[in-house]
Amino acid sequence: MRNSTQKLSYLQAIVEAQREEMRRDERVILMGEDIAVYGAQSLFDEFDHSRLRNVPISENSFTGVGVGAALTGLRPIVDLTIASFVYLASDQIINQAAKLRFMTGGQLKVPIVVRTSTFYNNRTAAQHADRPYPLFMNIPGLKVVAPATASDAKGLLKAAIRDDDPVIMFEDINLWGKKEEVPVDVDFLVPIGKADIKRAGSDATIVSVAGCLLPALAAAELLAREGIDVEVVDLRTIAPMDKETILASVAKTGRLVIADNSHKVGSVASEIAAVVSEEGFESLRKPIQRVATPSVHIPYNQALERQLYPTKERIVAAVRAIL
Amino acid sequence: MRNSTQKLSYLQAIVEAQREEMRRDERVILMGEDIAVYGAQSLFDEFDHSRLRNVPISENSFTGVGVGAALTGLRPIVDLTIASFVYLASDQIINQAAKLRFMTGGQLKVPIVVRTSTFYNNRTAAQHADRPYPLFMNIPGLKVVAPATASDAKGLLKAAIRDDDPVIMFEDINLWGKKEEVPVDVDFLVPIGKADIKRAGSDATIVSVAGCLLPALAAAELLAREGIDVEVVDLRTIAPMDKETILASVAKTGRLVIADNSHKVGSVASEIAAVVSEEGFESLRKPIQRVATPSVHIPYNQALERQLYPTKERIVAAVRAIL
Amino acid sequence: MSLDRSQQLELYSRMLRIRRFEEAIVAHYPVGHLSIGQEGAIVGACMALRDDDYVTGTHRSHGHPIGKGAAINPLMAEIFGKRTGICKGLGGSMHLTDTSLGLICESAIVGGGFPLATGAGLSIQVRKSDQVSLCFFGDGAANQGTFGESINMAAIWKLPVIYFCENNGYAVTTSVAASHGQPDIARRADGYGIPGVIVDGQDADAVYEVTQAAVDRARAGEGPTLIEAKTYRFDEHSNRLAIPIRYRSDEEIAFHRNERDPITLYRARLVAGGLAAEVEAIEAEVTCIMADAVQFAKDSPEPELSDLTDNMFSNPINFPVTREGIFGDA
Amino acid sequence: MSLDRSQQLELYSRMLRIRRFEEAIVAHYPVGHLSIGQEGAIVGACMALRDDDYVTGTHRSHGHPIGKGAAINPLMAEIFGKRTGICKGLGGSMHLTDTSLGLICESAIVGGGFPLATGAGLSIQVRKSDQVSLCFFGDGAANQGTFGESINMAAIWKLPVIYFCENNGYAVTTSVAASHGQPDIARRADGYGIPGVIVDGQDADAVYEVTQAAVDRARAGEGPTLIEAKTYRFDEHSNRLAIPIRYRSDEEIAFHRNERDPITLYRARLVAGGLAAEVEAIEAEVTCIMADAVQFAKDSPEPELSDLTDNMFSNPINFPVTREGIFGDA
Ligand SMILES: Cc1ncc(C[n+]2csc(CCOP(=O)(O)OP(=O)(O)O)c2C)c(N)n1
Ligand SMILES: Cc1ncc(C[n+]2csc(CCOP(=O)(O)OP(=O)(O)O)c2C)c(N)n1
Ligand SMILES: [Mg+2]
Ligand SMILES: [Mg+2]
Repeated sequence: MRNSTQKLSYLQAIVEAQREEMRRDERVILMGEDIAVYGAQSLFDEFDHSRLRNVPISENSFTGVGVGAALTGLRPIVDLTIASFVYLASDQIINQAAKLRFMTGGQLKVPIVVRTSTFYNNRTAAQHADRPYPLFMNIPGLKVVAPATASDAKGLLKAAIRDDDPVIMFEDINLWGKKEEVPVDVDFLVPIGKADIKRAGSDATIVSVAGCLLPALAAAELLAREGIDVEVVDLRTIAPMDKETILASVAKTGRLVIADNSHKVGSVASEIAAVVSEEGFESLRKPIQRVATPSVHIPYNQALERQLYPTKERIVAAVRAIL
Repeated sequence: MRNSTQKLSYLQAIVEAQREEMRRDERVILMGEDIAVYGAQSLFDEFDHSRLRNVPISENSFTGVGVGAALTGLRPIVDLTIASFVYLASDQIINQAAKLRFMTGGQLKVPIVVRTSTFYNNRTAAQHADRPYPLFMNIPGLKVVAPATASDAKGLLKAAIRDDDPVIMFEDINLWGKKEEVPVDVDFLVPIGKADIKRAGSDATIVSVAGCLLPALAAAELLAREGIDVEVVDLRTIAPMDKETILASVAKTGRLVIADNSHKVGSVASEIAAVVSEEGFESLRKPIQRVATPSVHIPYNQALERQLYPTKERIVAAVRAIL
Repeated sequence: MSLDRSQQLELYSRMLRIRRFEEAIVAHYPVGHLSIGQEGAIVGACMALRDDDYVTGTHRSHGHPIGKGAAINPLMAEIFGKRTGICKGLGGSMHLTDTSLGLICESAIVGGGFPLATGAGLSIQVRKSDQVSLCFFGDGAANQGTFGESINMAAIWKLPVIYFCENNGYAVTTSVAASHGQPDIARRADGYGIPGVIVDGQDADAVYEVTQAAVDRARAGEGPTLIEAKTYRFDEHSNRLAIPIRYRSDEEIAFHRNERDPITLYRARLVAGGLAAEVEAIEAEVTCIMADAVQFAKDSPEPELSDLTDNMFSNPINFPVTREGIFGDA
Repeated sequence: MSLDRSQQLELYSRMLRIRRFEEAIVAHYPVGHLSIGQEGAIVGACMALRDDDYVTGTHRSHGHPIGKGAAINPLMAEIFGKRTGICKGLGGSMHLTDTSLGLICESAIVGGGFPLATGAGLSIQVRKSDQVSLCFFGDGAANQGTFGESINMAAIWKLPVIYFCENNGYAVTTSVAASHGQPDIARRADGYGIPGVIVDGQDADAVYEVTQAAVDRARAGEGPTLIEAKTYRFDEHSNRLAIPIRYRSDEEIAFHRNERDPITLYRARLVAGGLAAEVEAIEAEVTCIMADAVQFAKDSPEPELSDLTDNMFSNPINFPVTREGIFGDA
């Protein structure tokens, strides 16, 4: 049992994480709009419906309701469904969830998890396709995770639910259907704050942020065929960032490409570049390369949209440019 | 008249900018909570009160009302007063103001100015003291300015009011009372998107973001006494950023310190560091140094608060570290 | 204050255009949220508006421009993501916005239209124009904070705004009963000191009449009105979202489709009024319009990368961000 | 459902503690927003609560913990920014939050408390506890979108929440008349299907009675109530904000100070009821408490930089961000 696995999609892994934690701890509740539509329908068969709340379309308030519940003995998971809606709730996330422990001199803890999915590459146009995780790394007091595999999604979500601080999890809708073997151990956790070397290598480092892992690994495969040995570091946690792992990789390779689906200016890639240009400068042999989404909004037209996010081709080109 | 000046405080310069543009163009209106309290009382004597709107405490909606008015023939200035309230309105700013032109295939323009003041160093504690300008640089379609002098405040605000795109202006409450000679020419504009070399130098570059100009200049003065000749580049516009001026300065000095009042992780300083590590890497002789606010919330206690923002001492130390 | 016969025929034509437009989408390019079943509410309201009156809409965006009388070809091309689309293929199914008819935003952010419509009302008042602004929104949207915030602002300033709820009983899978403290959205109006009116949304003439009264009130400077049209969505929430649960009964759907179709009901009224020939002519015409539109959309070119940068700013500065073009990778 | 004599004396004592606490602030450390004039509303409401009931408050935060019965020394030390403060000097004047008495947030973000109080109500319901949650808010806050959003959620789920408006007639310089479609906040309750009650906030007993009825209703599982206490702020909006305009008349202020002071009115009632000696004893005691508290605050140590990092996370990870400590500069 301990070491066995089960084939699950990314979304199923998320649902299983919720199921296991709801079984384990009756303080865990799930709130969101039409939660059955977003994968939770099977939970209704098992749990008291008082712990499964379909909420009205009131993002700032239902997120704040989650915060209030977290302050008073529950451990809510608030599903904000689509990440472009997170701005509506950002006041309660930033001004309340992130600050309340500090402002009360440590009297309170805020064990809330806010889930939200980046709905890009899906023909939903500019008001649905944002990838706004960079905004939250600037906010002290928040933990921000963005898994790129089903196992990481399960393990990070479980760790987030057990964590006593507010955690935002950015999911990637393009990965929802992707299946892999996922550990079944109910205590399988992925530590928040640890990046993961998904492929070891010595010639260059690619740090992939959130859903960029797949094109990053594909780029590494392509380059490997030419004998170029690339290390792929999956960031997994955006804040607090695992600088050690990134700096250690760059110390080894001297070359850094960062792949990030968010808009380039003010991206997570920018923060990583800043950290390395400050603390890893001496190891850098070539300019850092950010491969990100250009600073335009997301169009409805699918052919255009598809070109905007980092592809394996663009990542390969960026690595080549600094070899 | 053309070249004459008048002694004005930073806040007075803002009020004069509004007055001049309201005189010049009757489509300009001013909206905000208790606007008289925030400097606009003298405008009530001169203008039709229909153009001066005290609004209810409804940040997301009154900002959106400004957007709706901008779409239909007015040029609203929306005063969001304290920058920590900007999260409440960020949905209308990000999902509507920034996106509507693009989403309608260019049918609409959105000539709105959102003003807001960073209320830090003022004993107002964590829920009032944010400096959230970094969040908005990640949003395509927005222009973001942050003047550090009365003249720049006047000229940038006037340019913003005349600009057909949405502009957010971050003011600095700590500068509100600071007086200087300000041009009186009603067509005095400071171009959006141009950084300003406030002090030329050749040994190192300090890029100052928003209110960090004063400690940056003070640091340069201190270093000058030791014969160290520092260039101080005042960023002025956060987005779209004037990369040319920054890269040219670093090409000359080879050394870069960035001073930014925002929290360090995901700061404007991070973006500047990323740009230089990517496009100016070959000129860099030493690691980039970010001097910013650490990733803790702002405490009420004044002695503690004061230590958190970049000081001339910390900037001097950062420059020294890379000489 | 009733519609004359030619206006009634126009009303019928626009309802039918919405229906056939969406049937064409389902057949040729199945994206988006359909307004089928809600045509009476939409067009009844729009008939009370002038061309220069403003409208904001929702993710369920097809009906509003058609109801306002927009040309069909650019709307169809937009659905297909083409460069000849009303939004150049950048906006798409949730955002069919034809500004030449006063449409200023179809907001796919639920509740996002309240402030925009209110701002248009403010603009009208400051410019001393006699336009009005109408805000379409759903029952679900009424629970967004912008609802009360915006209506209150319109109330205190007596803005010429009509808040028009297409209450189709559900927000995705969530019923009004499960998400509203009490089921009548219009009853919230009193809390802001403005009139609230409930109307049968399947009776387009009735919708027209209450809307016209609200428009008259607004143009007279007497302020906003909240109208709630009780209507029904015949199809699923969206063509593209799989719904794993049953949240309304087959009987309920069948009842509305069979007994409460606003187009069937209106057609019967027109025919009873002796307009059978005119009705048939309209039906033939609408069929042609849609066939043409689908062909136009299919034949139209795709937008290009440069359209992205070209439509970002009215006044581009330091943009595109890189000399190399849009991406700026190495 | 009236208070007995000892409870009335406690009510009087708490009102007086608020008044004297704020007078001490003005004398010794003039920061913040004063509740002077509003004590009847605050304490009247709190008397209906148990120690384990939850309360959220506002930027005008001093009255709520004192009304709930909190120890004065840590509150005074917090005003002085000291480490012995209830929030270790990190929260300050707008955030006097004593969680040992169920206070969970004094939100200086206007309207920020609505969801938090509602969330506490949800928590009570899920945990099957018999606590209640009371949300203090101002007339200005009622225009924040969270007002309707949160009340609606409490209504549909029948949460044990009391939304208690301290309507002091103004939000900074903006009158209720200038900012509300109609002036009675309680009248908005009907839109969410819940009871709305207006009470004279200067009559502490009356406030107690309506609040107790709402608390009973909440504990019985019958859901939320909206209470509006009409009250008045005697002093300026904030000790620290210069107000360059006159927005209320001297006569109006004088009338409330002279005729409508909740403490004067309550004292007269107690004295008329034969409690003069008890009242005087309380007055003497409260004077001592405040003198002690000011001394305690003055004598207390300042917080240190390490208090900042120590209070950020329950479970710090990779934190502080730099090995060198908090700043991480070179
Ligand atoms: C702010 C926001 N939250 C959630 C959604 C997801 N969503 C899209 S449509 C919808 C239901 C809207 O219901 P209603 O307002 O009644 O309109 P209807 O779909 O019934 O026309 C939801 C929840 C969204 N688009 N925007
Ligand atoms: C979200 C937000 N907007 C604006 C402010 C600035 N502000 C502080 S108190 C206040 C007035 C609040 O009025 P009311 O709710 O009536 O409370 P009162 O001050 O009268 O007690 C305002 C506008 C704020 N703190 N938060
Ligand atoms: Mg609906
Ligand atoms: Mg008030």
